[in-house]
Amino acid sequence: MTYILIFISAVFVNNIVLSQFLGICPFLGVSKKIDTALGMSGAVAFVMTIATIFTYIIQKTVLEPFNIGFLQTITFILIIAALVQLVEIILKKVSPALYQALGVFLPLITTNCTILGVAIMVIQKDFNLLESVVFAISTALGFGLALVLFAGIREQLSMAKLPKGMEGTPISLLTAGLLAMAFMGFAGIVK
Amino acid sequence: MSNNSNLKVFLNGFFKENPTFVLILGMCPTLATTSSALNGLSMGLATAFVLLGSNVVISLLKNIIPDNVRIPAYVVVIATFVSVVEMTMQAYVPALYDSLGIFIPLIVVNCIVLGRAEAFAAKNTVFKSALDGLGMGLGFSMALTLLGSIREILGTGKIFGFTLYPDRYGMLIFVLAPGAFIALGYLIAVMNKLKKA
Amino acid sequence: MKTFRIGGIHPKENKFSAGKQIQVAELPKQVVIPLSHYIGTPSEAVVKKGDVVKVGQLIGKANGFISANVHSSVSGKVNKIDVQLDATGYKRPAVYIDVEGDEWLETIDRSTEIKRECNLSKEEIVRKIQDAGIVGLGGATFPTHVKLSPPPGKKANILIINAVECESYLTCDHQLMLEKGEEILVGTTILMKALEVNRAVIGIESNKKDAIVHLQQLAKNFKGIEVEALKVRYPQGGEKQLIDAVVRRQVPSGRIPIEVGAVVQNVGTTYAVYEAVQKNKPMIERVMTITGKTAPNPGNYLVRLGTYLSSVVDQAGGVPEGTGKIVGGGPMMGRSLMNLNVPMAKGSSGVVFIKEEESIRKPVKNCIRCAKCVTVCPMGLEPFLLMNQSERNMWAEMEDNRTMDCIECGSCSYTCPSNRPLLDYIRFGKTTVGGIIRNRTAKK
Amino acid sequence: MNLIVIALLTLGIIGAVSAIILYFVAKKFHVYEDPRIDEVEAALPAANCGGCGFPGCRGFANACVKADTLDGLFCPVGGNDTMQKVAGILGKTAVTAVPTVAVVRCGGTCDHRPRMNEYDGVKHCFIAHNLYSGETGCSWGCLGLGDCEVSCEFDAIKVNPVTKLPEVDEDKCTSCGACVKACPKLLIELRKKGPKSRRIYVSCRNEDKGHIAKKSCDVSCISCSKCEKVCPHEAITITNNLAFIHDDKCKLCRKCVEVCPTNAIVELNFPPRKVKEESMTPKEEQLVG
Amino acid sequence: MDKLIISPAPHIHGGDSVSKNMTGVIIALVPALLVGLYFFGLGALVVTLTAVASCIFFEYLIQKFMLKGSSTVMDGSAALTGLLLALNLPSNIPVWMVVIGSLVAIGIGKMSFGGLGNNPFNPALIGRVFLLISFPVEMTTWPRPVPFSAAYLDAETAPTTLAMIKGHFGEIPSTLDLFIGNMGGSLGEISAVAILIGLVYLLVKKIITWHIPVSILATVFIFTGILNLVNPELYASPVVHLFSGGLMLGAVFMATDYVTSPMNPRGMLVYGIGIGIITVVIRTFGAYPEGVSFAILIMNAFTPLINTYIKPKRFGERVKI
Amino acid sequence: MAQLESSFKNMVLVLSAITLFAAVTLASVYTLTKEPIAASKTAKQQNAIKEVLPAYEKLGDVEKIAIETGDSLNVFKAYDKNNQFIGAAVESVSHKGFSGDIKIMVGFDKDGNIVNYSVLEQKETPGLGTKMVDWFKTDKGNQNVKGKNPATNKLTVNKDGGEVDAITAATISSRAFLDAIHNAYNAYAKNSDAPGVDGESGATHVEVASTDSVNLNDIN
Ligand SMILES: Cc1cc2nc3c(=O)[nH]c(=O)nc-3n(C[C@H](O)[C@H](O)[C@H](O)COP(=O)(O)O)c2cc1C
Ligand SMILES: Cc1cc2nc3c(=O)[nH]c(=O)nc-3n(C[C@H](O)[C@H](O)[C@H](O)COP(=O)(O)O)c2cc1C
Ligand SMILES: Cc1cc2nc3c(=O)[nH]c(=O)nc-3n(C[C@H](O)[C@H](O)[C@H](O)COP(=O)(O)O)c2cc1C
Ligand SMILES: Cc1cc2nc3c(=O)[nH]c(=O)nc-3n(C[C@H](O)[C@H](O)[C@H](O)CO)c2cc1C
Ligand code: SF4
Ligand code: SF4
Ligand code: SF4
Ligand code: SF4
Ligand code: FES
Repeated sequence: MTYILIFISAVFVNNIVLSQFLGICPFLGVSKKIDTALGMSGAVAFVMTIATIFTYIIQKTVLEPFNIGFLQTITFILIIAALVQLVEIILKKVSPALYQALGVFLPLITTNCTILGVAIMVIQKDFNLLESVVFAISTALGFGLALVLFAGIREQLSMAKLPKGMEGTPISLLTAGLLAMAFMGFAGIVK
Repeated sequence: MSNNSNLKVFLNGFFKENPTFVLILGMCPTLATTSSALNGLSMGLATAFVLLGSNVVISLLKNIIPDNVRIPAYVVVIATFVSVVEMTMQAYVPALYDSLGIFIPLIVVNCIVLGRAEAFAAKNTVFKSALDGLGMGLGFSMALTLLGSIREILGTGKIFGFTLYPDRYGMLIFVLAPGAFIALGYLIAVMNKLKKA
Repeated sequence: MKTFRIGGIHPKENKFSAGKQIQVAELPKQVVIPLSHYIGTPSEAVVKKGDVVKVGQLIGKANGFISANVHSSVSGKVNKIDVQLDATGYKRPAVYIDVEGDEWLETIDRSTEIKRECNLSKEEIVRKIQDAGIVGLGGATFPTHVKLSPPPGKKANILIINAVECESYLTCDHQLMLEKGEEILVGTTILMKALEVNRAVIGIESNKKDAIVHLQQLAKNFKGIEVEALKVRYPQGGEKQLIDAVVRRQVPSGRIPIEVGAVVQNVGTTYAVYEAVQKNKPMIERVMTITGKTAPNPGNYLVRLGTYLSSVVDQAGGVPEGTGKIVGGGPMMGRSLMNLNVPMAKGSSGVVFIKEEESIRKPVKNCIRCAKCVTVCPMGLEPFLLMNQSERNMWAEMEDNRTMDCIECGSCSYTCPSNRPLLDYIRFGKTTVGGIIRNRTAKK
Repeated sequence: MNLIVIALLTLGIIGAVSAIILYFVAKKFHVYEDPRIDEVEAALPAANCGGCGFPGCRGFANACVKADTLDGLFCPVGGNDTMQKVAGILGKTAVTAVPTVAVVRCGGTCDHRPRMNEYDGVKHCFIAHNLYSGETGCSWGCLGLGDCEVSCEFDAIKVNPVTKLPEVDEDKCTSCGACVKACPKLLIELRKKGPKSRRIYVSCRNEDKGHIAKKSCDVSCISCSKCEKVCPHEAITITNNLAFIHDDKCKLCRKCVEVCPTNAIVELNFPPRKVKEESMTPKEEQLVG
Repeated sequence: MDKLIISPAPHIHGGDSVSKNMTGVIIALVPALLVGLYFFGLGALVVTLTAVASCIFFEYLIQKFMLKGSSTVMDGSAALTGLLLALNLPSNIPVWMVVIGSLVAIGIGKMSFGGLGNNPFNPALIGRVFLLISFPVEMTTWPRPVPFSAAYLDAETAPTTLAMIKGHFGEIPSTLDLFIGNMGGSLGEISAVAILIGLVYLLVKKIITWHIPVSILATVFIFTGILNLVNPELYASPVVHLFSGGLMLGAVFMATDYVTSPMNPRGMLVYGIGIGIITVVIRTFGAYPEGVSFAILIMNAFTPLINTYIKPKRFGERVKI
Repeated sequence: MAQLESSFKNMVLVLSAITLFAAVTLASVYTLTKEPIAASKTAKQQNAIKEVLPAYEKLGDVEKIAIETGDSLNVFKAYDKNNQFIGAAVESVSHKGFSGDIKIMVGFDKDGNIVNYSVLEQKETPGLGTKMVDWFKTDKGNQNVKGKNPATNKLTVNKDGGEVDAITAATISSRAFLDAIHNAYNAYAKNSDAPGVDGESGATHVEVASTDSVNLNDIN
């Protein structure tokens, strides 16, 4: 049950983009087409899950026992950066097809605050490892959901003639705002 | 270098390359921490501090850092400054620290910081980098304060806590997530218009 | 009552010339007989300037598989072989003949007596049809003998006679059925024989009650021919729709009717087949409707090929005042004519005068995404999307969205509350995508 | 102090471990990509117009790097300068191309070509062209609905609302050829820009016989062959009732312009001539002035 | 006419127009509006007039000064948005809030995206949800229905049926009252029968097809039916769910908005089922007693995806060769 | 000075140097801020205790009292100079908030009347649920809970038949707040020093824990 609640909460109620305000840059940047949005979501899900596992283990085995919680930020970001690079290098060689699909997004992910954000959040929320993994995957799904919905809307908007000045970022933000407003309807389903 | 060009470097961050309105970077803290003018300002200043510090240190070190380890080195420097800010705030302004929450550690991944390190500090003198960091940081703070003020006024009828009109006329949504997006969207639209005019 | 299962509209029928006796148009002074057809390669002229020809004499020989013979519709002297501007303003090869008298080839049986018996073999029938230069009169002018020779491995099991005439205004097929009912049924039997099928269905929309009753009466004497009354719905005359309506089979995307075992022929074509096989008469004349809300004298006329439309129109009372547009064919699918100085061709089924105020398109507005175009599209396409993609040159996407399936029926443009020129853009896309596909297959 | 040591160790170990792993993984999984592609791409104008025949500038860069010589590879937008740069990067020699510019071969303004019908469909040359020959009697001439204008990425070709004919802005035209492909009437041609931008061409594509052509448009080529005869350089040929001036042979002597009875031959950017001034057509005046 | 007109086929047009559709919907809304006026009197009148007038006014203003295109004020869509917004508000809401709601609906919800036909979300619902989130108090106190009442701001308030279900208090009105509309609620949502009359009109006039309303209502009925079977104490009966709150109004008039709903029957069914499920989830598990508005907005967001991935039934699809 | 070459030695050296610098900085800042951070954390608690109790001389041991919800609450008992029990502050929690837990500090006098409360932690909607910070101390309508006794007053929202006005419409937060008050009272009623108070189910499991890290009496 807890896992289901974590899932619902992360995907709908406390959607990482629409209510937690994390990962806005890729949300605005990589959402012009549904296909790219799917690719980005996949890449994020992949990296987020792995990164959460690694950082969780480091936190529990190193930072906490040695009482050096103040190194959290710096160690986490190092691990994430190294991990992203690792994934990129390996993917390029092992599965060029997947690299073609995800490759362009990987460098973007290092500076995507969702990864670090989730890594820190699972510690703050006192999750155990399994809960953390479920949380990471659900969060990535929530990110993907928001991104793909948004990309659909933007693809449709690309057929429309927008007012001057609204094109680009403003209309994206506005749409995101209305999407966030719609998602507020889920409030209270999971506390 | 003339003073004029130093001034230009400083002002760049305010207008021509404002990180929020023009470069559209660091959107997450921009949206998340601007539920009031004060929060926006504090977040802006915290980021500005990190920017200033990392710009200075990186431009100091730029010649001794080999190219291949550039990014990791920068990240370590930035993360250090972020942690310093984090602990300091926790110690001396705990209330503020609570309300900015997770976004303080996330300054690390704010694209502006690394972006300026790469694009400016790695190529310029310490003094100029300091100016750039300060300009960018203050530009960012300005944007955040502006957005925070708008949201606070529309949402609660207050600005920096001073009541402008009774808060039952305030539109709560502006304090919440959707309002953040909507307000920033229109703010950027207006900025675009002003820039063209 | 049966009808097709996807989409469709019901425009106002406006059949002003319904029930008007077919009048024989006057012989013109000169005819210009086009050598080209809507589909396929132009025929090759086999006469030259100065030659004297009789009615029914071969003047153009089929050139290639999808092409048809052309015969002189008058007797007289060949004036020249030259180009002629057709209804679109482009030049097509044509034979100009100055009319002298009305002398027919002796082989043609001109009696009105109905000849029911036909003892020819399948091959002989098809040969006769081919020699007579018969093409489909339903609009596409596709050579009929080609349709009667299914590709190897394919076999028809039903013949459907297209007597739907779903276009508003037009009545030529209707009137033909009333006046030549029995001949049409004989023609049907001949076609059945040619196709070796034992079932034929004549599909008629229920707004032609008299024709349905008349043919049903006559059909009792013919084996295997049924008359099916269909709900009035445009574009029921489209052959894919008609097959769906009559036998509930849907021709898949990119295929032709024979692949579901059906062959569709227009009633006019059937009558022409009768005349060709039983009376040795090649295709030299056809019935056409002259009509319009303001037309002084709406009616159906039997016209020789190559007659200038202006001369037929003059016999029907001339171009009415306040005409903004003249349409050759029905108002949904026909072409607007640049002027009336064009010769009548095998596919000309009518001339419709449109009033000035109805001929100007209303201003185009934003698409309100009402999906009415999707609802009415008989092919299950998304016209609004195809138009958007065509406007933005998104050819690959258009192909994925099956733009090539569009039968250009115009239901979408007709329906759109925002007056969007959907079909204009879809046609543009079809042409371009068609070119891309052709290039691709050519490369392979 | 103790704290510092632990901190140092932690960071150090994490750093070292990730560095070592990365180092070896990078070694093992190395994939080579020619860095010159990026360099060449950076040197290109990034118009992504496809004028070079490749999908986008990167496609062209890729082709340049892969090709043995730069023969046949040319970026019309960047022109010779860009190609020199590319050649420099790759250590190859670039072929210089003669600069060309788009010309519209139709002179049938509203005055010269009476309209006979009114078109009420989508304002789109291709759509109109598929439907019928045009509003005027000339089925070869410009439809004036501006497909060329839309196709031009550089804002270089515009339909003049008065004459309803497109006009090319020579300074903006990069000779990318997009408009050539766009025009369903095949009216646009990329011609040698010529010395001082001087050009002479037959501004007509009507292949009808002379009398028919003349009927539909005053300034049509009626294939009288006067120009062909007068040309001392054999630069003019007549095929299908239409004269054509070959820009590789034309020496810009302007003799043909003088003899053309319908003023179908247009000269551009020449100093005004005194003798024939009065008989100039409005279009010429506009172009010369 | 001296020159014949040339244009591509077809040469005739069915005569349907944007304004015909919009006025059609407005006419279909008249019964619901009349019931609202009957039960809520003056308040309903003030709110409706304000909303309609300010929507038209804002559309005109924005069109004229910011968009500069041909005016679309007269096509009736702005008036319809205003009317629907009003029907979704409590009749005792202050006028200035109605004006803000209209500004949001037209300004943010519609014109910022380029006007009629381009908005991804239903403008009237954007206006309503904006108000709901901004002014939860005013938006969730409804006046008690009193025939021919003249009270406006100081009307006696009554809880809605859904609030009763959620809070487990009060006596749920009889099915007849629910059907006729004798209960608390927004001014246009109370009477199921009036809305159903509107639905019949829309269907007869072919302004909408049955797919969306029927799929929504059926889904809600089935879903709440199952819940009710599982635990009748905790979950109200499906009939009550069907007739209470904004479900009817939403399913018939708001979910069917052309611009923001899928464009083929299969897509419409998916969309309708989605709305039904989300509505019930929010109603039974969420913080809000009513979920139709949110459900429609959320499915509006799914509409482009539905349109991309769910295609109409193509001709020839079922035959395989 | 030219940039250092990317040799393996340089890379390792520079990175190590930077890491050293980072570690030193962080560790020193940590040492410097450690105390203020801890102090600010307890200061919050101490201030809250002080705010919600009448003037007292010293605090007794902290009792951790388990209540029916499964939480165990901290009860801070206060004494006057005569070592007389004058009341207790309870750190209470409710899990029924609109978004997340609500933590409050409630002070009771020796008779079980609410002296005051202070909201320690809440994530309710700004402008709505957050109003609870002051709402239930404000003299307006029936919203003030100060001076009321949960044993004698019906401290639920009036929508649920109680006597407290909810933060208008936002009943979720109000209910949660009152829930926290009840929890606090239950814990208070079970505290060892609560004379004359009939705890609802009688004192059950009482566990006395001594405060180890900070001396609570310091606040005076
Ligand atoms: C939209 C559309 C409508 C048509 N309507 C008719 C019609 O009413 N009557 C008819 O005979 N053919 C009509 N046709 C032509 C038929 O599709 C088909 O070509 C014809 O029935 C074949 O017979 P034919 O070869 O004898 O002409 C229509 C075609 C289309 C695409
Ligand atoms: C390219 C092409 C090839 C065709 N090939 C055949 C064929 O092999 N056999 C046949 O019976 N009909 C063939 N048809 C005829 C069509 O099925 C159809 O009858 C004709 O296009 C007229 O129909 P319409 O008026 O509905 O367009 C062909 C049509 C086209 C356009
Ligand atoms: C954006 C938003 C935030 C809300 N936050 C709170 C909150 O913090 N506390 C609360 O009690 N209710 C909150 N609500 C709930 C409503 O104000 C309202 O109380 C609820 O819809 C039902 O009211 P009821 O409790 O009277 O049934 C919120 C509603 C919205 C729209
Ligand atoms: C059947 C139908 C339903 C409509 N429903 C709404 C609606 O719920 N809200 C609204 O603002 N406009 C509605 N409109 C009007 C119009 O479509 C709407 O304003 C557009 O979304 C604006 O672009 C509706 C129109 C029709 C034809
Ligand atoms: S013209 Fe084509 S797209 Fe339009 S309704 Fe007919 S078949 Fe469908
Ligand atoms: S009918 Fe017209 S308005 Fe409706 S969806 Fe199709 S194109 Fe759009
Ligand atoms: S005028 Fe034609 S050739 Fe010249 S730049 Fe424009 S599109 Fe290219
Ligand atoms: S030159 Fe060609 S493309 Fe340009 S307007 Fe004329 S016809 Fe159209
Ligand atoms: S700041 Fe969060 S993704 Fe860029």
